[in-house]
Amino acid sequence: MNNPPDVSPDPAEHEEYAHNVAKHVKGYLIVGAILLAGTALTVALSYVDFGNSKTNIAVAMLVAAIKVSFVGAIFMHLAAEKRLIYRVLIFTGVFVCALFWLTYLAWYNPIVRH
Amino acid sequence: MDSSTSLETHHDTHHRAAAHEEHKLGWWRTYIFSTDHKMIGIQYGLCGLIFLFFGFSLMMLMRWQLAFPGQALPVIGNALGHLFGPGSMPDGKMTPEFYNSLGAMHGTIMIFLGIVPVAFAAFGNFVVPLQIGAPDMTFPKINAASFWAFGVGGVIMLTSFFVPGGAAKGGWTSYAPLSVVADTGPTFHPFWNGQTLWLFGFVFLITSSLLGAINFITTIIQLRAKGLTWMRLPFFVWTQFVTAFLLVLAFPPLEAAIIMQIMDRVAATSFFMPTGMIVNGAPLHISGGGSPLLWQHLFWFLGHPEVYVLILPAMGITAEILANNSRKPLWGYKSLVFSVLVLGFLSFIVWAHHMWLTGMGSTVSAFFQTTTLLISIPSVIILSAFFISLWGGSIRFNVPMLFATAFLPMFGIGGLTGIPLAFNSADLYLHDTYYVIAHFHYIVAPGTIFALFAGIYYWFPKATGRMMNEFWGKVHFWPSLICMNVIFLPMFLQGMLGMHRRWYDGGQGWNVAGETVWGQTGFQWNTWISSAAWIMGLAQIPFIINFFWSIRHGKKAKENPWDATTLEWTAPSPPPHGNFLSAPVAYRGPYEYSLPGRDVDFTMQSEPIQPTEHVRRTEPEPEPVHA
Amino acid sequence: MFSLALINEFLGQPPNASEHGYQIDHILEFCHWFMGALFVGWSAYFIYVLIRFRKRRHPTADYHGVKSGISTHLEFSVVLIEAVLLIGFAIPLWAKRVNQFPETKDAILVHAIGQQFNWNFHLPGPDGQFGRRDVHLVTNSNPLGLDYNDPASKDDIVTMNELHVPVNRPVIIELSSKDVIHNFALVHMRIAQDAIPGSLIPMWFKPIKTGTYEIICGQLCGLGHYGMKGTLVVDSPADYQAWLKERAELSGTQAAAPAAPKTANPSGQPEGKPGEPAQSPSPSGL
Amino acid sequence: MEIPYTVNTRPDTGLWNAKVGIWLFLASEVMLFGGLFSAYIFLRLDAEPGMWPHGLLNVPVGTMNTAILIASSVTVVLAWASLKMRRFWAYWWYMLITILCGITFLTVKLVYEWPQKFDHFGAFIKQEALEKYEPYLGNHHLEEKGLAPRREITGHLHNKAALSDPNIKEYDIALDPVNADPTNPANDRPHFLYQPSTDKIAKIEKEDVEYASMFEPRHSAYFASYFTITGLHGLHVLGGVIVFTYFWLPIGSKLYKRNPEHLANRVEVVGLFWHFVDLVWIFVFPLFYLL
Ligand code: HEA
Ligand code: HEA
Ligand code: CUA
Ligand SMILES: [Cu+2]
Repeated sequence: MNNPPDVSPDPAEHEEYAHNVAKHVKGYLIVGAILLAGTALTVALSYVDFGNSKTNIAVAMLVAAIKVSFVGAIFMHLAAEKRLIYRVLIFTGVFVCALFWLTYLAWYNPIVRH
Repeated sequence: MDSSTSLETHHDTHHRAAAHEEHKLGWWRTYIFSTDHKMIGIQYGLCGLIFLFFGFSLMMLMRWQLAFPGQALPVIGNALGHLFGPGSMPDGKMTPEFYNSLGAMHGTIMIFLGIVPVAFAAFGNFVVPLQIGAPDMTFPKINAASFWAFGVGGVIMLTSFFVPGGAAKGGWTSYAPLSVVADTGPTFHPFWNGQTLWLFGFVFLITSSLLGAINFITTIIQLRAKGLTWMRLPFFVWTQFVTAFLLVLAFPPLEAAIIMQIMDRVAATSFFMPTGMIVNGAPLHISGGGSPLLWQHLFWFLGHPEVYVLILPAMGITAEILANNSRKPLWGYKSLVFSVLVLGFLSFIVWAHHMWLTGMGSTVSAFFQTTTLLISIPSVIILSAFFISLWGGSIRFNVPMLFATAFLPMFGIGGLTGIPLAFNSADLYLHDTYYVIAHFHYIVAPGTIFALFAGIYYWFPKATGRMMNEFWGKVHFWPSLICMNVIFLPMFLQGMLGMHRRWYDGGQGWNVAGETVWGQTGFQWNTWISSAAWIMGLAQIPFIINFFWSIRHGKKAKENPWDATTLEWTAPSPPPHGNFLSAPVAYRGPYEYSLPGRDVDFTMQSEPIQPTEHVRRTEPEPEPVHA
Repeated sequence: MFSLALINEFLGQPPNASEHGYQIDHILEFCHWFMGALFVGWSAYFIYVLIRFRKRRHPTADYHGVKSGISTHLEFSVVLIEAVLLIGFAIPLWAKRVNQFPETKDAILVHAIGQQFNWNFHLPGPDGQFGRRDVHLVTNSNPLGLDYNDPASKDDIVTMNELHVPVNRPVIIELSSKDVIHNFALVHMRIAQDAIPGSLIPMWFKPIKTGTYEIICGQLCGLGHYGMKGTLVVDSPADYQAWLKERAELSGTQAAAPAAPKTANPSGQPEGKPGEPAQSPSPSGL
Repeated sequence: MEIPYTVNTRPDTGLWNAKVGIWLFLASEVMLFGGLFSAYIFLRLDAEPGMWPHGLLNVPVGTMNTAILIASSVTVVLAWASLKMRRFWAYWWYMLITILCGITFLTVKLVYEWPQKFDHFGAFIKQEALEKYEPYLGNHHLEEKGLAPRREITGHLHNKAALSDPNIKEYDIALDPVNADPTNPANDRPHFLYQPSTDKIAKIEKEDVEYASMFEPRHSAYFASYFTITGLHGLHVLGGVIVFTYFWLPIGSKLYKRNPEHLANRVEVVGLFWHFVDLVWIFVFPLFYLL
């Protein structure tokens, strides 16, 4: 490739568009930094003794959940997405939870003889 | 509708020209590697029907063994023994391994290579874009990829019959640990064995379904014609929409389970194997620590929604044909739509009703019993609405209608017998007996298969431009109806006697099968059932001949041979690439039959509302367009 | 309840032989009557409609169709009946099955261990103690891996495919499996549970009729699944004592060997031997 | 008629086709990984004490890989933003970095992390022999502190032949620091840095071993899950890299010339997929490396 491909964006409309996106770039960098910090935090917290391993897991999952919500909200634009996509994701979320929760229940309610 | 929903894009002129070029596609691109939804639908349909017939043939073989256990199969027995290799049918006598292979593959093929491809992929591909007035699926290439993934999966499944040891033997449910220890050992190849191939085949089938389903949903959301609001969608489109969601969300957990089972078989992990197993008299050299029930949970998390995948499209087809041939609107359209949505939602949280006897305590089983009974309510509503729709109609009994009407009571019997299964204390008695076999076959065989036949007869003219023969259609219908019932009704009796499924000897060695009911012993009923199954095989011949003959020689069909109302009937028969000559617009609901004050008894969706028209109160409000 | 029972008998259900069995049968009967009513009602309607509204009889369709709310009532009654069956019968019944096991001292306690394709039974013997079992001790003559060095195992009774229990006493069976999943189904006792490797699932029933019954393996477990049959003998108390005595003598003399299987079932040669000739398609009866 | 809304949005949904498609695909991916994670969790909760290995993974390397993936997530979103602003070369560079990050991630995994495990050995001691190996296990010490017991002895296997040769009756293991000095409180919790095996050799009789294997998938439910989930995740990374490369090659610039918005849309779609892969890793990392 020699020269950058020549493009002529639609004048007025695109100006505004590009401007909008440019505004976000800084945000993306900040989120990247937060995520890195979060990673460091996870590692650090895993060496803190919270009493038992269940609590440790819960804490680590909490940090992970926060990180994930940043990725989702900012990188994947879920902070401002169309309604349709929210609906799809809400259903998915419900069913994943059902999978986890009900399997868990079934697992821990076996027939036992007293 | 405001003008912004217009289909026009600024590229339009350019693309028109491109579309023209595409007409000159070569034979391969048109018929084999096509990306046109109609051709893909037809490909799916043909392959699916062939698999359906193949799955049925496996069962006809098994029915010999069940009726005459241990006797050599006459005429073709020896040849089959050679075809399927040693260990299958030496001297024409079926071995238990081969019986188990046939059973597992019958279930797998019927469901995943027969019904799903025909009911969902074929009809969905062919009909849905036409019914919503779209030029094609949103992602034509992915659509083709979906078909080819299906093809690869099918070929792998078929190949597995011919590897040493034969095809998978663990039932279509492939319960671990049986499925993990099956087909292993010195006489089996570590990779080329039935069970491992079954797993790999499945990965492709799942991929195929996922790609297809994503495409369907996107198409229905994005490509509906102008004016075709959600509440104006034909019911068939709704059922496909919900079905696609079931596939997208329920298949992946099974895929996860399949991957784990592959690991268990190929990499010697023990996801599904507990510690301390003794197989063949020797402790297994595995790390253990896994759980057999994990497989069942993940399997049925798909397995139950899957059965609604088998029935919803059938309900959709039936709805179209009932409305068309009773010449009146479907009764309770809104409640139908609502019921389908509820059905889809609930189907995700009932799966453990297949696992009542796995040691489930009282809390969890109470939960799953409740949800299972709840899910029967929308089914009741749908079926009732169909029945009520007939009242006041002017019913034409053409072949599609015959099959569609037969669907109703057949599904009814199958559904009703699901009710005792839903109570774990009653299922305690019925679990894994022929009662269960009868329950679900009534739904999928005389139920779904009849709906598929109805759909084939109904949309055949759209796909080919020719009608299928009515007379031979009736010759197909009546014997099929009778045989189906002679096959499956006695199975309820066998189940009540206590005869269990997957019995290679048909119950011959069991006392419970020696008891008499309705004048025959449980075992003797097998002869009736098997004979009916073979006669039904014969009854399919008129259909097969009719089908292929009519493609070339059937009576020429007009655009709208059934005087139907939905958008697919405004396109030419067969529709060209791009489907419609001009973008269709919908002005009204899908089933405006016998609208008062008209001189014809059908009013197409694309017909604008006349100023003089007395607008029906029940006509659903058009949905507001939200940005 | 006698009249209700007819429908199950009509459909071929064999007579019940356990104390709780009639409750299982009742719920099945209710279901069948309920289904029958719906079926007959709708069928009558259906046939009527197909005849009454066929094109020749009724050339123009009525755009509006049914206006009454009858279907709502119908659906509501379906919900109601299902709710009654569920809350009134099914849930309490299951709770009784799995939460209220009889006291061990009143009951016969048996371990049933499935294997391809036999049922092994382990009874504690007079001392009421189960001997230790260990997978590493499993041999052909010691299919359960019973540790004969354990004092508790000295008087234990191990049988294959044959289980004796006395009539009118609760029997608790704890199920497990050596290899794959089996299902311990007693059709006449109206009871069944899975036998799953790695877990121990208890079930119980109280036989009220003496006799000989089949034990069915209800879960596909390999090529011999169809022949995995056991025999349940419900003895009178005297016969049971006699049987116990006979067994006790046997286990005294052959300390290290279990009682020989009485039935000639295909002895477990499971998956992995495809070349092996098939067993006789009908395993000999009792 | 041609397929509408491939580039511009449908007014009532506000979306173009591929955006709907990718989100549905991601929904299915959520269910896929959901299935795997639920399996992982239940196997773990069900595991008997001492059967779930701890602290065997290399935390710094894992942390580094996590950082690499996060960085690539940032660059891909910047690449997309550059396209939106019609700055092709910026896009090109960001994309290149993304691809390199992906490749680095995979390389670390395949060349370093996995082989390092295959080289490690562990033997689970039978319940009745635990006492005999107390010097390597330190269970009395653990019990005192109320910690979960150990049942496994790990390290570098000196006589590899022992794995297959039934005539060799024992395993010679160069012990890991944990087993070399089991009562040292520093060994109570997982190590942060990878520590090579000591030169202290233990002889373990096969008689006393319940189950032994290299750190392969078959070693335990833990490694089975680890290899399955990271393997599947790796395949996703590979897929992402391939598609990115496709758009980065001249094909991308051609499309850019023809219809820049279309390229931006495509990059957005693959970017969404990439973020999802990143998101899965955010859970994988603590679950497998740290806890
Ligand atoms: C398309 C397939 C399909 C459908 C729709 C259903 C529908 C239902 N199924 Fe079925 N089922 C299967 C396919 C299906 N099933 C399969 C394949 C298996 C076995 C899998 C295996 O183990 O291999 C199975 C097994 C199965 C079991 C497990 C049994 C066991 O293994 O022991 C249970 C238990 O609850 C159950 C319940 C139900 C219920 C409550 C419904 C309800 O949704 C039904 C609701 C419908 C109605 C209530 C009908 C209403 C009718 C009327 C109101 C009018 C009637 C009128 C006339 C007859 C004229 N099914
Ligand atoms: C969709 C699913 C489906 C369908 C349609 C069928 C259809 C049939 N099934 Fe099957 N069956 C299963 C799914 C299905 N089955 C499953 C899941 C099992 C359990 C497996 C297991 O235990 O694991 C099972 C098990 C099963 C058993 C029990 C075996 C055992 O437990 O040992 C029996 C016994 O009779 C049986 C019989 C039949 C019969 C006679 C039909 C007939 O109704 C078939 C009728 C078929 C046709 C009429 C096809 C016609 C097709 C054409 C005419 C195509 C023409 C072609 C062109 C035009 C190109 N089935
Ligand atoms: Cu054991 Cu079937
Ligand atoms: Cu179900």
